[in-house]
Amino acid sequence: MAEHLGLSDAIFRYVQDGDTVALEGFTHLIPFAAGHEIIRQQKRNLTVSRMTPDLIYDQLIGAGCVRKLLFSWGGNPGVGSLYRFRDAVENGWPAPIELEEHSHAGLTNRYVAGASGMPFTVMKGYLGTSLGEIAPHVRFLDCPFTGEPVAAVRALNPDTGILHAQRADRAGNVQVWGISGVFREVVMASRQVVVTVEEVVDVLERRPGDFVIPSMAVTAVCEVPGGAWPSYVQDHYERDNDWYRKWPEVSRDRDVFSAWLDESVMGA
Amino acid sequence: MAEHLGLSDAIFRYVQDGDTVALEGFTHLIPFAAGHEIIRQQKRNLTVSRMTPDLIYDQLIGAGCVRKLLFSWGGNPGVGSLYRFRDAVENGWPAPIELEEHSHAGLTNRYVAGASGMPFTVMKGYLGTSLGEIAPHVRFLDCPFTGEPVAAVRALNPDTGILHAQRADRAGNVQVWGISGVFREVVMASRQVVVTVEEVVDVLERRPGDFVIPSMAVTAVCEVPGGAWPSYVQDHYERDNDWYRKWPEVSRDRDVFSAWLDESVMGA
Amino acid sequence: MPVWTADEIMSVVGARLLRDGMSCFVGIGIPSTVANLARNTHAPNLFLIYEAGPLGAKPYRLPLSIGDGELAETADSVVSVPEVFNYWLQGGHIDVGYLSAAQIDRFGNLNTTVIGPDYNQPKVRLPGAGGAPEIAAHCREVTVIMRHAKRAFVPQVDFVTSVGLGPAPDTRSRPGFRGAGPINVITDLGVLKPDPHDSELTLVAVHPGVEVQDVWDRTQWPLRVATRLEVTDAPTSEELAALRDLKSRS
Amino acid sequence: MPVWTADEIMSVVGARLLRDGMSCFVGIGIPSTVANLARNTHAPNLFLIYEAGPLGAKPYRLPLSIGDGELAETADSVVSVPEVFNYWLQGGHIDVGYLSAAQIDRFGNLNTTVIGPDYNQPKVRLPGAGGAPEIAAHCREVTVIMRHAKRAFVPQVDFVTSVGLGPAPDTRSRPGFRGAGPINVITDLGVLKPDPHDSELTLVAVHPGVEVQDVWDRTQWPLRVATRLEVTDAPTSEELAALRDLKSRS
Repeated sequence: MAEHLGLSDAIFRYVQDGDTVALEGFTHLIPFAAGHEIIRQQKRNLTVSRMTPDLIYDQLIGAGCVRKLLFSWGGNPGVGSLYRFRDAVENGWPAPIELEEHSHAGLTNRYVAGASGMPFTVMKGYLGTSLGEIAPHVRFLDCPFTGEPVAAVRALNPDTGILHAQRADRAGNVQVWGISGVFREVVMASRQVVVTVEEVVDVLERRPGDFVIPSMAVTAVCEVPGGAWPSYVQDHYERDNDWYRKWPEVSRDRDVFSAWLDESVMGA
Repeated sequence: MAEHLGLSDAIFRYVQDGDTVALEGFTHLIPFAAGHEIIRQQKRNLTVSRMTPDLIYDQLIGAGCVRKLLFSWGGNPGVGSLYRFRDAVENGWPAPIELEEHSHAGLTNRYVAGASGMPFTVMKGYLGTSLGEIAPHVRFLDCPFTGEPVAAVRALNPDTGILHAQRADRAGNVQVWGISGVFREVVMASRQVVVTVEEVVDVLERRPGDFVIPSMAVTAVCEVPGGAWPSYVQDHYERDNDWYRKWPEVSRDRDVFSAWLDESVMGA
Repeated sequence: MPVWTADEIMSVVGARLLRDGMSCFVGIGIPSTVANLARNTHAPNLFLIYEAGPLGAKPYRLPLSIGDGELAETADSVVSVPEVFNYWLQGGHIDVGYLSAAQIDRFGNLNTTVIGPDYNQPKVRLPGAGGAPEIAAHCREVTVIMRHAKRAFVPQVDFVTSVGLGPAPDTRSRPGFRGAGPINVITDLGVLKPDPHDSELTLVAVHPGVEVQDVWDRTQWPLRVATRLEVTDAPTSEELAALRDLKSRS
Repeated sequence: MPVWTADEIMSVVGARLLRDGMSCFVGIGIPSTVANLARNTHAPNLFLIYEAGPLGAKPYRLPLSIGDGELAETADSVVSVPEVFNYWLQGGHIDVGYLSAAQIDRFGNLNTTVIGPDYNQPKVRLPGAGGAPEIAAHCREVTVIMRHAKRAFVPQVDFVTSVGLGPAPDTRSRPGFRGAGPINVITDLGVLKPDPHDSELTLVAVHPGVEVQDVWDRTQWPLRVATRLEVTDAPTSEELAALRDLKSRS
């Protein structure tokens, strides 16, 4: 059963140095506020997983929280590069990071296997690619029925999955609608689940295209209005595309980035 | 893109003698009218797949349409036996049928693998059971990462998936809500998909808990109000529990069953 | 003094094992009665999952079938069958499952498939596995509820539909099942639990008025009896009233 | 006489390849422009799938990001990312996919991962794979759209992110990919297609005003030229108007 907590309490309790954490949300519902709280609490040596690192992991990497990054597409969508990510990979600043790189389908299926309580699952992918040679949690098998080669991808079970949603009720049931990405899979695969929400309500009025995650599968719910900005929350606020377009200006230079971080995250 | 067809045309075109067909619907939305049309058109040597054969396959078996049955729970829920199924298995009447028997999870995952375009998928099951010894499309593998044993179940890709839903629009998009079982998986796994619906409407008003199957994934839509009776259609009609309770009376005896079939299905 | 039927004593004793807030995978028949009795009495926050997809169902009437409309309409959420089996059950989110069977053996293996030695020429063709093998494998614990009939309590089941606790010591660890298996067997005569040393089912309690000899008479193997055999607390009039109220609605 | 930019000629030529009723897996940038241009002109029933989950999206404005709200709001249905990749794409339901890359080689292999010979010490770190490897593997056919820059058209890519058509004849059949792979490469100079005999990319058309030498100058291998080299039809004023209208909204 989910407990209602303040964001700083939830991050303090459920993210420890060295943990594997997944802050997911596919363009929609990216848990920026929770990411900033991780930065403020100066968590270190995290293994962080996200299909699209996006600005949130660019910030975590630049702030020195990350030891290892699992990802499948590391750009600023429609804009260009993630400069803090590139600076860490290309120049080891502020510290070298280890990469575990997948295709979207591959990382998705690592979550699917984790959610399914299986040690692995199978897919048609990685075969013939250079990714198949470098990805550490991919092996190749032959189908026991047809002999066809398939890729086995290892289950990923984060210590803590961190997500943002539209609403929760007092009992901790969580309601989501719109693009949901791997929301369900991260909830089911993670040992602990922290969900920030736009609002806590008495009754979750169901609506088209929504789903509800029962409280039973959630560890902590934190009411954080605006917690996904500058990404968006359907029926609450739009994606701040201007801020995404402006991010290169903030992040390209180490000093400019560090000043922004001090002022806008650490000082917030 | 789905074509709107009459039920008899759809069954005539998309079910051939010897085909593998899946008429699914988990208690809810069982496509009885389509099953009766298969009986009227005297299709033969079908391989039929359903998690719960229910009355619909009891009828198809008793009518002599079935050569092989894939299933995972063959009872009359809350009532008792399926007598036509038992008579075929125990006494070969009206003809012997071959069984391929699974657990719910196993047959579900055969559909999941089929929907995923994979030759198989993996699960924790069958291990240690007698089912694992008799099921022909189950093999055991060791996880390439941990060495744990897992079961591989082979993909099932029916020639035709047949389903019932609440609504479709003129373009053939199909809307479903309530208990959906393996609806999506059968749609995605089948070479051809026939959906009977309660009503065809101009616009699918979305509603809580629903999903829409795009027309692109459907072959034929048939407007058949009441087409799931005596099972139920949420927000249209209730399950006819009295008829389920009465079914043993109709089906226990071969002659009584045959008379019922002639009058209520063949003569309808 | 209250009197009760076989189904009533099984339901009441079964319901007492459920603690509030547990997640419970519910089959039709007595399991559904047991879970809803507990929910209507001491465990109002019991989280019921039916295999058809309803999560957090709160039926007012007992359903006839596993997919009845009321289950979906009262649920917190309705998910697909693959999600139920792969994510919720295999994923390890369920505390307790209830099972019944046509045969149970001395190690809690269950048969719901065929009676007779030859699968292809069965004496009786039963409904089959359904969700039982995965409930037996993946729930943190399993309670078996069935009438104590002599033809049902056999030394070794004809067909292992759902895996119990033995005879081999690695019966559950070899396939990597995460659940503890059938740690309670409730019948209309008493309660059996596995011996901690070798997992053989042992009679640990009889219901009021039942003698050990009655249990032996209806068990095909020499059933062990616990040194300190308990007597089940009789169903209270509150328990029976709640149960009969629930049944009368259905 | 109309004039056009590099992106405009690529978008127009790309859109012409789409037939009404096709299902199209759409990435951000030019692929999204191409698909929506076709939808706004000759292919109103084009079925667009974005990797974030929208099925049948009908955006009025071009999205900046793959998961923009308008995609979900205008879609027939929004599904999870596992469903997109496992059921829709790997399941074989998509007719055509559009890809771009930082490098392409003579057999249509694509690199969007790293520039330089050492993965661990890259000269340039690119965004990575995203949905590209599965689009390349599973769509019935793939169209690559990218600017014809010399640094991009290389004999052999530094890193195979997405599998093309060779050099080995079993490059696609050995892994069992069901799609035909990159059968069209559209650049701002012309159109390349694989040679039917050995799958090497061959220049089959140049855009109006482009000479073969211009293409050779920007290709790092000795590019084959088809015996009957075509000249692309110039973008019509209707095509350019539709394209500019679409861009002006976004």
